[in-house]
Amino acid sequence: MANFFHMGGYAVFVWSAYGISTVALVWLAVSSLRASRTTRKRVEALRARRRKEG
Amino acid sequence: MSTPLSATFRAILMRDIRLAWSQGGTGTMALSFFMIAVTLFAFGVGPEPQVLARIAAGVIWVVALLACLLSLDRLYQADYEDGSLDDLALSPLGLTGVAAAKILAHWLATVVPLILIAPLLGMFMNLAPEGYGILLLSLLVGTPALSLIGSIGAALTVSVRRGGVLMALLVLPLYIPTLIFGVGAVDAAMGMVGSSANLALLGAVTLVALAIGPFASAAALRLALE
Amino acid sequence: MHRFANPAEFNRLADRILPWAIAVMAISLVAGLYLALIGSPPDYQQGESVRIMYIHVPAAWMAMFTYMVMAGASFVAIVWRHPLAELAGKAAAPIGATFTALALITGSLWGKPMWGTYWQWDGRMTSVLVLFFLYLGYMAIWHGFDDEEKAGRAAAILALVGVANIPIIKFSVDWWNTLHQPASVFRMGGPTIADSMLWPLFIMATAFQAYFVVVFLWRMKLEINQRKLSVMNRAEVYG
Amino acid sequence: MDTPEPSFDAKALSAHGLACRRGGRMVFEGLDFSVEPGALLYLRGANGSGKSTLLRLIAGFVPAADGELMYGDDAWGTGDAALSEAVVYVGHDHGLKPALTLRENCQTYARIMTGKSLSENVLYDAAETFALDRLLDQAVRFFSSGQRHRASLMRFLLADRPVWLMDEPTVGLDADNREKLAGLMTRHLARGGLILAATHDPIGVAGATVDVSQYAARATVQEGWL
Repeated sequence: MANFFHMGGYAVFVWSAYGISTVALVWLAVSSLRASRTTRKRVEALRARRRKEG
Repeated sequence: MSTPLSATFRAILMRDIRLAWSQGGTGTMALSFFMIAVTLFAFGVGPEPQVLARIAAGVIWVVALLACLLSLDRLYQADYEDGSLDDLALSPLGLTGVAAAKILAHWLATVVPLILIAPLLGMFMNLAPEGYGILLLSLLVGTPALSLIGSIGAALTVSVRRGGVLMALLVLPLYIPTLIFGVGAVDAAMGMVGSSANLALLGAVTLVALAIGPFASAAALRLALE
Repeated sequence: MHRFANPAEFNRLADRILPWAIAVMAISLVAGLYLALIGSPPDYQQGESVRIMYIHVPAAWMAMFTYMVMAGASFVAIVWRHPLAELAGKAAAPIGATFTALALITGSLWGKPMWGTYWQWDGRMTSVLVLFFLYLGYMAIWHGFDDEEKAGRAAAILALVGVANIPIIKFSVDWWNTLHQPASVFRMGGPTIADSMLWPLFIMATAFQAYFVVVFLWRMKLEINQRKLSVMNRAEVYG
Repeated sequence: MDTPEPSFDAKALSAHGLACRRGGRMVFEGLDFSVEPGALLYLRGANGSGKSTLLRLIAGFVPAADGELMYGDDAWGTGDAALSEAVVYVGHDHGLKPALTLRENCQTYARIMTGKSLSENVLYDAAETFALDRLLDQAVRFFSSGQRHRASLMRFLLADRPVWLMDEPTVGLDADNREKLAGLMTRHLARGGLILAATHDPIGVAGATVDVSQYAARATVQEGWL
């Protein structure tokens, strides 16, 4: 297992490449999903209020 | 009814050329920026002739490009703010023709003076003697694309507050081919290699810009009129 | 085409596609990572660092693919004045920009062991850098206008002008690169890619593609909801 | 005052079910009106009800979301050129270049709109109508806003076109100039021209009225987006 992480001496480059990519893509996915949910809730809340007043 | 179209085109052309050189016009501003910015490179890089000669063509082309960009910011904004854009939209020429006239006026009034003064700056930068002719030629062939593409950026940001910075971000990436082939032509000529390939490509980029520029600018101006 | 004009219709379609896309993404990601990190052999010249290629190349592909999606959406937005097509451009741009940034980062991390520098004005990397600026410009113009519909049409015009210029920029950068850059012996990805390397590349590309579909649909829902919110607020104001 | 000008062979301008979206909301919908040659239509309505938007729609600056505008039998041109033969639009902005004199501004406007320069007496009469004849050779940047507004009204006299679109023309005019404007409009109607004026101020010229706020859109937004 050790040499798996060692990556033949290129560990820093390989793992930082994979690491940065994972962080970026996960963050983008999570923020997009969360934002789509929060905006949906706000739309429903506003819609409910308009129906009550309407 | 065709005569009024050319008359209208000329009228817009003459108006913009006169305004570019009237008080507060962009003509003098672009020229002075061009000179000052090039000398800044000498201060930054140092007066060592060999170094300056090596980067002369690149510096002159980049600064000419930036001077062109700076002067395009007000190309449509001035007319948008004082309401004459509405009148221009109602001219027989139509917005595409108006955009073409204003782009040509900008090139003649603001960019050609830069080209005429480029040899003087070549001297400052210790440009090799055989570089002057090709520098002028490459600027002549390439800079119309700067006005044409820059016009699209100016039209897109005409109703945008502080649109100048945004316009630079939109337009500068599109200036890269003109810059590469322009400087390439000068380097090729000075390297005693034929510069005709670079000049041909430079001309091709300008022709593409000619096809896109007025049309896309008119579409963007229609947005601002709404 | 107008069947999707109604956002509710689009949401229903998205909800049908999402589970499948997520499944494909998960499976291909697991398989792809396994092959990329363990299943494939190291390169005879680059050793283990070639594994970075399995992220760098798919990211570069997705960077270009996403801009094409934006250009296609912009064309539809302008020709048919389709509100959802405008939003599709806005939803796709951040994903494309992220892929472009990752292509640049992984490319420089991959180049460092080989060329000794993090940035080598290599033709392809430079083109990706310019593409990144085009993304920045596109995303910036959206925030330039108070009226979103105007912002949408301006962004659509910009995307079309951009896509028309991409081949010219690509050509000029390659031309510039060959002039100043001695043909680099080391080509990105080696002279020929062995089969054992093609599979991880292909599967990782599929994973990235599926990822794009998933996040794009989420962002479309987000943009549609945001447009609804601003519309309702404006309805409040104007009554 | 001068030789009777030839009458326009203008046609009726009529709208059927006209609707317009602007700034992300439906400003008005189902709007119908008809203006016969020689008639004046006042556009009344609260601020923001869409008076100005309707004028800009007729001028071709804003696309109609629904309905149609007819000029005689054929559809009113929303393209660039068609409107340029028929419409003079004077809005809130004066459309003058501060760096140029009033004479230069007027000559430029006339050449752009009609392709021909103005004869001296036409220009002088137009300036005299609004007591600006002494200022013909003054740069507009020295003008007061009232003078600039009166100068912008001169455009109706500089391009001989049948359809006049006026947006709050009497703002800042004193009694004498309002009378002059009324006389101008009456003469234009007598020649068979059409006028649409968005104003609350009874200029003293007989004309039908349409209250744009009655056509306010019920659902200001497409169904799907609520």
